[in-house]
Amino acid sequence: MDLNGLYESIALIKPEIVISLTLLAIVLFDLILSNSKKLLPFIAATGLAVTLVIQIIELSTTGYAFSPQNATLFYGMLSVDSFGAFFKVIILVSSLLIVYFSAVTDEIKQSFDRLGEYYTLIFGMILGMMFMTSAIDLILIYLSIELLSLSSYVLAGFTKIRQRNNEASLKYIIYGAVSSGMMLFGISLIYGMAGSTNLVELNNFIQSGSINLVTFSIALILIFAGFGFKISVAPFHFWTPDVYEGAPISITAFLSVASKAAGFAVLIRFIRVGFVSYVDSDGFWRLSEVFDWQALLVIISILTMTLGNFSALWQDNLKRMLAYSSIAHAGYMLLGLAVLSNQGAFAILVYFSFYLIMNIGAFFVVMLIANKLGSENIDDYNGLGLKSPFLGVALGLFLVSLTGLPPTAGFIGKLYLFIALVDAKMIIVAVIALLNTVVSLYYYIRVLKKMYLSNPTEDTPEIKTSAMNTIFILILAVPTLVFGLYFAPVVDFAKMCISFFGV
Amino acid sequence: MNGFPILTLLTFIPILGMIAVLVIPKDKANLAKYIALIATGIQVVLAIVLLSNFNYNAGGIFEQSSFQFIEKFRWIHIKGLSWIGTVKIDYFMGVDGISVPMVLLTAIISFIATLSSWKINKSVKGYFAMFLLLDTGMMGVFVSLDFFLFYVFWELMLLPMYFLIGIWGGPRKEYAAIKFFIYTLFGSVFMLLVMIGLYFSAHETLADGSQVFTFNMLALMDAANYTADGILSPFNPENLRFIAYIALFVGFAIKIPMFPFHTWLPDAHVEAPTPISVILAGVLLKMGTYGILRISYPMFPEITRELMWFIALFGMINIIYGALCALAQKDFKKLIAYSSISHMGYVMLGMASLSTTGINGAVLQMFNHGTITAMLFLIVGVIYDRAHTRGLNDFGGLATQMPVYTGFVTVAFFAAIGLPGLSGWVSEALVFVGSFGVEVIRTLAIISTLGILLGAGYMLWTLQRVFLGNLNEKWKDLKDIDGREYAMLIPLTLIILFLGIYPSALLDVMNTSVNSLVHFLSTNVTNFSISGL
Amino acid sequence: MEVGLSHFLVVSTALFSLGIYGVVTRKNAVMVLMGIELILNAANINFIAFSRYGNFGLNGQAIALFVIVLAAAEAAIALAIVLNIYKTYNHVNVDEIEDLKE
Amino acid sequence: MSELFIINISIAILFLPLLGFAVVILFGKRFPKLYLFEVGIITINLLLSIYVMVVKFSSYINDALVYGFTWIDFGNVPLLGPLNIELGVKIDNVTVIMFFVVNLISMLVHVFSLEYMRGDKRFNRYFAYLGIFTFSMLGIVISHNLLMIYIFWELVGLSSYLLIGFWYEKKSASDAGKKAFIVNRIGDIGFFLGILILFTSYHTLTLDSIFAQIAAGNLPFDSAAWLTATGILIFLGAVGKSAQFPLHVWLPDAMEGPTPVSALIHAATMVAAGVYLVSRIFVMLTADAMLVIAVVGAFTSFMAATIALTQNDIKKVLAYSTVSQLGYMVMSLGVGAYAFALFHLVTHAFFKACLFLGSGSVIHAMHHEQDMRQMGGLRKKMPITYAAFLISTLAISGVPLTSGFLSKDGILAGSLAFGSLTGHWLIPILGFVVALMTAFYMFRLVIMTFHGEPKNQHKFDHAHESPFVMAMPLVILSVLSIFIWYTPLPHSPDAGWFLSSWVKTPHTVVPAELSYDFMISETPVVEDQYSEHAVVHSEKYTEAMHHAHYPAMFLSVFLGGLGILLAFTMYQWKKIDPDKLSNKLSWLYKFSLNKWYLDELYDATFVNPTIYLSKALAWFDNTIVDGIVNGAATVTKFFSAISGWFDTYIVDGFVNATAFFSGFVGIAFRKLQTGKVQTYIVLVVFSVLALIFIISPF
Repeated sequence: MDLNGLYESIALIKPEIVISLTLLAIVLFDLILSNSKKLLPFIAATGLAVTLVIQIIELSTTGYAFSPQNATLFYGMLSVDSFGAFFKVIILVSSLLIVYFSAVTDEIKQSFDRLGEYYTLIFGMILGMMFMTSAIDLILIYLSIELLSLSSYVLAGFTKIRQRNNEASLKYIIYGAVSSGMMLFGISLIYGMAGSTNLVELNNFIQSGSINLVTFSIALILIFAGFGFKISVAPFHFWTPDVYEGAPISITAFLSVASKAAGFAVLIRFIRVGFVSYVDSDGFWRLSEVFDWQALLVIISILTMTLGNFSALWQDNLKRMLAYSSIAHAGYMLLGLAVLSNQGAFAILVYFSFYLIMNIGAFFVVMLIANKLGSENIDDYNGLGLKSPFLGVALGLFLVSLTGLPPTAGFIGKLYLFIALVDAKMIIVAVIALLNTVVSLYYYIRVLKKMYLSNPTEDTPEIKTSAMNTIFILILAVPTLVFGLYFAPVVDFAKMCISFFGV
Repeated sequence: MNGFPILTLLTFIPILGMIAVLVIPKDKANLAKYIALIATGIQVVLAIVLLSNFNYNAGGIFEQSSFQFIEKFRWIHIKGLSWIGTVKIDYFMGVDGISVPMVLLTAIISFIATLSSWKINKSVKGYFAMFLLLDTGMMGVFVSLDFFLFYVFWELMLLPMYFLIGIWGGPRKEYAAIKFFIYTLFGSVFMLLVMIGLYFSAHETLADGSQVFTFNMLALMDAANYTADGILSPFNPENLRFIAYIALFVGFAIKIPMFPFHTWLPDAHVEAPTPISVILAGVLLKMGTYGILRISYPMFPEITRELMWFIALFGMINIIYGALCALAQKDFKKLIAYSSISHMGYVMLGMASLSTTGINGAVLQMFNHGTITAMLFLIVGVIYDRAHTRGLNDFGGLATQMPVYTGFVTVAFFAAIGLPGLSGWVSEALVFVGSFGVEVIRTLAIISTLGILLGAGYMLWTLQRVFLGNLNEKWKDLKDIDGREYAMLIPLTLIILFLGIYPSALLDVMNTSVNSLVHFLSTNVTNFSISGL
Repeated sequence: MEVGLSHFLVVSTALFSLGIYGVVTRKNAVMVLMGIELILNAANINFIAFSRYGNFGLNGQAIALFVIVLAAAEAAIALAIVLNIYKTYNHVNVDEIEDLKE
Repeated sequence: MSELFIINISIAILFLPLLGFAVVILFGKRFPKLYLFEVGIITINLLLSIYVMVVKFSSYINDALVYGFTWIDFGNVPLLGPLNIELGVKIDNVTVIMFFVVNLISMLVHVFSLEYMRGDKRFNRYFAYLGIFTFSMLGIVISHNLLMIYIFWELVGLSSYLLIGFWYEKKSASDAGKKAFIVNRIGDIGFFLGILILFTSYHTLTLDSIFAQIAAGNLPFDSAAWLTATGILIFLGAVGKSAQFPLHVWLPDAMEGPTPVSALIHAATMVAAGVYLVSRIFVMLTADAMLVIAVVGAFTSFMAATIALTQNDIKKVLAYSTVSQLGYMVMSLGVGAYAFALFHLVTHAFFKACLFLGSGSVIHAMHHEQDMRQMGGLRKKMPITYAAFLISTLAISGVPLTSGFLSKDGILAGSLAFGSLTGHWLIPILGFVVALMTAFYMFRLVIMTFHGEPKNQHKFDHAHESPFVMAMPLVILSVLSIFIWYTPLPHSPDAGWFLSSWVKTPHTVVPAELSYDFMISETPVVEDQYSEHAVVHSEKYTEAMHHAHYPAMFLSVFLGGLGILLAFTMYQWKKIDPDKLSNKLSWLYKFSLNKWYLDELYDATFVNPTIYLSKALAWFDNTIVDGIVNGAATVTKFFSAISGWFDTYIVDGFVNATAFFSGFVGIAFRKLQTGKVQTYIVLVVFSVLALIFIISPF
C-alpha cells in the first residue's frame, strides 16, 4: 500500500477532518463542561465557520485545479472536485444557519440538557453529507448515506415532547432502513455483474458491453430507491410529510435543504460518473444505451412535482405544507437532471443556491411564529401580516420566491431550469412544470391570503422579533430579493463549480 | 435630454416613493398619501417632459437607432462555457411612438388613481406602498426593450394587484384576487416559455463581434439573427413558432382580456376598490394589447399575417359578446367591466387589420379607453362612496339630485358610446376604417359595427335607470361631487374632449412608429415560411 | 449436485423477499426490524457469493463486514426508538402508530 | 367681401351657438338669467346668416366657397402612399339657405320658448341644449365632407336625445330619448359603413373629390353593386334621421319633448337633415339606389299618413304628418326631383314649425292637454293662433297660393314624370293618395281643435290667447307659408328664384350604364355645376316634368279639396259619424291607431330577443365560460351538492383553476398518505416493481 498517497489524500479532505474534530470537541466539551452547554452552539458555529473558510480557500486558491488523476483519493473511493465542493458549501452554509436556527427554537431549548447530543448528531449528519458529495464508490455512498440517516433518525425524534416526535422517528427509521436495504441489495447485484463497486469501473464495465440488461435495470432501480428516499421524490417520498411534520422544525429545515442537497449531489455524480460515456460540445451527456435514465427521471420528476403541489394544496399545517412544497421542488430539480446535460446539472446548482436561502427563511419565520403561536396551523395566521408586518413581509417574500415569481431569486432558479429544458427541446415537460408552478401559487398564496386578507382576530399575536432574529431574517431575505435582480455572482460561482473529476 | 435617465426615473420614482412610505412612522400614516401624490405627480411631469422632447419622426419598433431616450446598460453578463454560451441581459429601456402614449396614460391614470385613493383608511401605508410598486411595474412594462426586463416588470405588478384587490376590496375580494392572480400567472408562464425559446433561437452580435444568445427584443425581431436550428427560428424547418405564437398570444390575451379568458375581469373589477379598478381598466388591460404590438407582431410577422383573421374574429366576439353581457348586468361596476371587454375588442380589431389606420386606431383606443373607463370607474366610485350600493335598479333620478355629477357622467357615457367630438369615437372610427379597409377581415368589421349600437343601448339604459326618472326618496341627501372629485374628473374630461377634437395631438406621436410597424410587418413576411404544423 | 452461484442467489432473493414481507406484515416493531435485518443479510449473501464465485478478490467479503457493523448500529438505534415508542404508546404495534397522516 | 371673409363669418355662425351652450351650461347655475345670452347669440346668428345669404346671392351666386384643412395626417403609409383625413367647409347656395332656415326657426323657437318654458326648473339648461342643437345642425349643413357630416349628424342625435328627454322625470320621456338615439344609431351604422366604403376606395371623404373619382370611372371596389350599396347605406343614415320606414318609430315618441323642441328639431330642421344628406350625395346615386329611395319615401309617406288619420294626440298627428312629408321629400329625391325636395324641405320647415308652435300654443293654453278630444272651439279664444295654424294647414294640404302647394305640386309632378319614364306608377299613385289623406287629417285636426263646441269646459274656460312672444313666431312662420316669398307666379314654382337661380340640380357622376337614362343630360356636361343650365337633368326629364305639371297640379288640388271636404263632412257637419266608420272598419282602424303594430313588432323581433340573448349570454358567461375556463365549475357544483365537504372549499375560493382536477388529484394523493409506515413500504415496493416493468428492456 502506498502510504504517501494516503497522506496526500488526507491533505485533501481537510474540511471533513475539521468537521470530525469539531464533532469530537463537542462530545468532549459536553462531557467535561456539562454546565456550560450554552457555549455549544458557538463551538459548533466556529467549527462550521472554520470548515467553510477552509473549503472556500481550497476552492479559490487551488481553484480545485487537480488533474483528474490526482483527484480520486483513498484508492478511488472519493473524488474531490469543485462540483462536490459546491455542495459542501451549500451544506456548510445551511448547517451554519441551522445552528442559529436551533439556538432560537423553543423545541430545542426545551431539551436543553441534551444539547451535546443534538450537536453531535448534527455533525454526524454533516459528516455523512460531506462524504456523500464526494463518494464515487457505491459502498462509500451507502455508508455515508447510512451515517447521515442514522443521525437523522435520532434527531427526528429528538425532542420527545410530543408523541409525534417518536412516531416520526420510528417511521423514518423503518422506511429508511428498508430503502437503504433495497439500495444495498441493488449494489450487491451491481457488484456481482461489474465486479467492483467503483463508479469509474462501473462506467468502464458498461462500455465493454455484455450486460444482462434486465438484472442491471432491476439493480439500478433498487439503488435509485435509496437515492429517491434521500431526496424524497415520488414514489419514495411517503415518509417526508409525516417526518417533516413530526420532527423538530430545525431538523425539518435541515432535512429539507442539506440532506436533500447531499442526496442530489450523490445522485448526479452517480449518473455522471457511472453512465456518461462522453459529453458533447453542447454540454449534453451521452449515455450508454444500457438504461433509460431520462425516461425514469422524467417520469419521477413529473410525478413528484405534481404530487407535491397537489397534495400541498390541502394542507392546513404549514410545516406539512412546506414538506410537500419541498417534495415539489425536488421534482423541479430532478428535471434538471433529467435533461442529462451540463446545462441541467448547472441549473440544479443554481436552483439549490436559491432554494437554500428561501426555504430556510420560510421555515425560520414559521418557527418564530410557532414559538409565539404554539401552532403551525394556517387557520391561526389570520391577519398576522397586518399585526406583525416584518415577519409577514419576510414570509411573503420567501413564499413568493418559492413560487418562482420575479423579481425574487426563486424565479432565477426556475428560469435556469426552464432554459435547460428548452435547450434540450423538452417542451412538453417544461409546460407541465410551468403549469405546476401555477398550481403551487395556490397554496403559497393561501398563506399570504390568511396573513393579509383576513382580519386579525383577538388571538392573533403581535410578534416582536429580536434584533438578532431580524438580522438573521434579513440575511436570508435580502439575497432572496437581490439575487432575483442581480444573480450573476451566484451563477458565476455555480458555473465555476460544474466540473467533475473521477471520470 | 442626452444622458438624462428619464425613463429610469419615470419607472423608479414610485419605488422611491414606496420606500419613503414604508419608513414613515405609523402615527403619521396619512403622510403616505402625500408621498404617493408627489411621486405620481413627478411622474406626470416627467411624462410630459418626455412627450415634449419626443421626436415625432423617429419610427422605433425594430431598430435601436430610432428609439428615443435609450438607456442601455449591461445588467447581467455571465461569460460562457463552451456549452452554455454567454448569458447577457441588458437593462435596456427606450420609447417609440407606441410606448409614449402608454407612458403618458400610465402617469396620468396613476396620478388620478392616487387622488381617488384619498379616502382609503385601512392600512394606509401598506396600500400606498403596494400602489406605488404597481405603478413601477406598469411603467416598466411600457419602457422595457429587453424581454427579460419586460417579463420582470410584467410579473412585478401581479402581487401588488393581488393585495390591492384582496385587502382593500369588496366582499368577495379573496375570490377575485386569487382569480386574477391565477389567470395572469397562467398566461405569463407561457410567455416565459416562449421567451426562453426565443432566447435560444437568436444570436445578437455584440460590439466585440462575438455572438451571444439574447433577450434583446430588437435583436429578436431581426430574422437575420436567428440560428439555423433554434426551435423558434424560422430557418429551422421543424420550428415551433406557430405554437409559440399561440402561447404568447394567450399570455397577452388573458390580460386584454380576450374571450374566453375574460372571466376574471368582471370579478376583479367588482371587488376591487375604485382606484384599483381605475388602474386595472385604465392601464393594466393595455399591457396585453401593448405586448402583442411590441412583441408578438414584430417577432412573428409571418404568423401574425396568417392569423390576422382570427385576431379580428376574437376582437369581434369581444365587442359583441361584451356588449351583450353588459346589457344584462344589474351591477353598475360589472356593467362597466363588461363594457371594457367590449371596448378592448375594438383594439384587437384594429390591430388585426395590420394597417396604419387600424393600428393607429388601436393604440389611440388603448389610450382613450384608458381615460374613458377610468372616468367611468371613478363615476361608479363616487356613487358607491355615497350610497354604498351599485345596483342599477336601486337608483333613479340622480340627475336632479346631483346635476354636476350627472354632467360628467353624460360626458363619460357618450364618450364610451362613441359620440363624435369625444375621444372614444375617433379611435373607434379609425379602427373601423382600418379593419374595413382590409379585405380579409372586412366582414368581421361589418359585424362588429353592431357593437356601436349595443354600446349605445346599454349605456343609455344605464343612464336612464340611474340618473333619469323621479328621484328615489332614499337618495335625497346625496351630495354632489366635491373638490377632490372635481380634480379627478376634470382632467379626464378635458383629455376626452381635447382628443376628440384634436386627435392628431396623440396620433402624430404614434404615427411614424405605426407606419414603420406596418412596413415591417408587410416586408418581412416573405422571408419566413410558416412551420409545417 | 454442486452448490453454485445461482443457489446463493436464489437464497438471497428469497431472503430479500421474506424480509420485505416481514416488514410489511408484522405488527410488532421488533419483528419489523427483524425483517430489515433479513433484507440486509440478503445483500450480504450476495456480496459474499459474488466475491467467491466472481473472482473479484476479497472486496465483497470486506463489504459484508461493513454492512454487518452498520446493521448492528442501525438495530441499536432502531431498538432505542422502539423503546421510546413503548414509553409513550405502551405498545409497539407499528400499524397503530398513525397520528401523522392526512 | 372676400370669399375668406364669408367663410369666416359662416364659421363664426357655426360656433356661436356652441359658445352659447358652453357658457350657459357652465355658468347657468350661478346666473339664472344667462339664457338671455343664448337668445342673444341666436339672434346675432340669424342676422349674420341673413347677411351671408345676401352676400352670397349677390356676389357669389355661382361659386361654392370651400375651405379645408388636414385633420389627421397618417404620413406616408406603407403600400398606400400619403394618406390623410381632411375636414372643411363648403358654402354653396343650399348651405346659405339652410343657414337662414335653421337660424330663423331656431331663433323663433328660442323666443317662443321664453314663454312656453317659463318656470321650468332647468330653464337655462334648456336654452343651452337648444344652442348645441343649433351648432350641430349648422355643422351638418356647412360640411364639405362626409366625415364632418357624420360627426355633426351624431351631435344632433345627442341634442335630440337631451331635448326629448328634457323632462326626464317622466319615464316615457327618457324612454323616448333612448329610443330615438338607438334607432338613429341603426341608420348611422349604415351611414358609417357607407363612409368606410368610400374612404377605403378613395382615401378621402371630401364629397367633391369622391364625385370626381366616380366621374373618372373609379367605382368602389371596382363594382357597380358597391356603388349602389354605398348610396343605399348612406341613405340608411337618412332613413334613421328623417324617420323613414322602417326606422320612423322614434319620431312620434320624440313628441315627449317640449313642444318648441318638436317644432325645431322634430319637424323643421333635424329630421330634414336626412333629406339634406341624400341631396348631398344625390349625384352618386345609381338607378337602383334611386329606386330604393323613391320606394322607401313613397311607402313611408303613405304609411305615416294612414296612421295620422286616427291619432287623437295633437302632437302625434303632427308627428306622423312630419314623417309623411319627409317621405315626400325622400321620394322626391328618389324620383330625381332634386330641387323640389329641397324646396319642400324649406317650405315644410316653415309651415310645420308653425303647426308645431301653434299646437304648443294650444297645449300651453290648455294646460298641457294634448288630447284633441278634450279640445274644440278654441278658434274664438285664440284667434291669432287659429289664423296662423289655418294658413299652415292650408299649406300642408297643398291649397293654391301657399308655399306647400308649390313644392308639393313639384314633387307630385316629379313622381308622375318618374312613373311615366320608368313605369313605376305605384310611386305617383301613393303620392296622390297621401295628398288626399294629408288634407283630411290636417283638417280633422283643425276642426277638432278649433271648431265646434268645447269638449272640456273647465279647460276651455281657462284657455287664453298666447302672449306676444309666442304669437309672434306663429305669425312670422305662417306668413312665410305664402307663395309670394318663393315665386311671383302662384302656379309655377319654376318661375321662382328659389328654383331658377338659387338651387340647381347637379349632374350625376354615375356612369351612364348605371344611371337612369333620363338622368344623363343630352348636352355635354359642363365642368362647373353652378353654371347656367336647366333645372332638371335632361331634356327628356324636363319634358316629362312639363307634361306632368298640370295633371299633377289639378289632381292634387282636387284630392286636397276632397280631403278637406271629407274632414268637414265628418267632423264639422257630422254627416258621417267617425265612430261608426271606425267600428265598421275596425280592423283597419285599429291597425292605423296602433301604428301598424310596428313598435310591438320590433319589440318582439329585435328588442326583446336582444335582451333575452344578453341575459342568456350573461348567464352563459357566469356559468359556462367561467366554468369551463376555470375548470369545470359546474362539475364542482354538482360535486358540492353531494358532498358538503367540498362546499367549504368552494366558499373558500377554491372553485377556480382546476378546482375539480386539483381536488380530484389531491384526494387521490392524500388517500395514499395513510400514516401507516407499512402501507408506505408496500407502495414503495409496488412502485419499484412498476418502474422495473416500465423502464426495463424486457
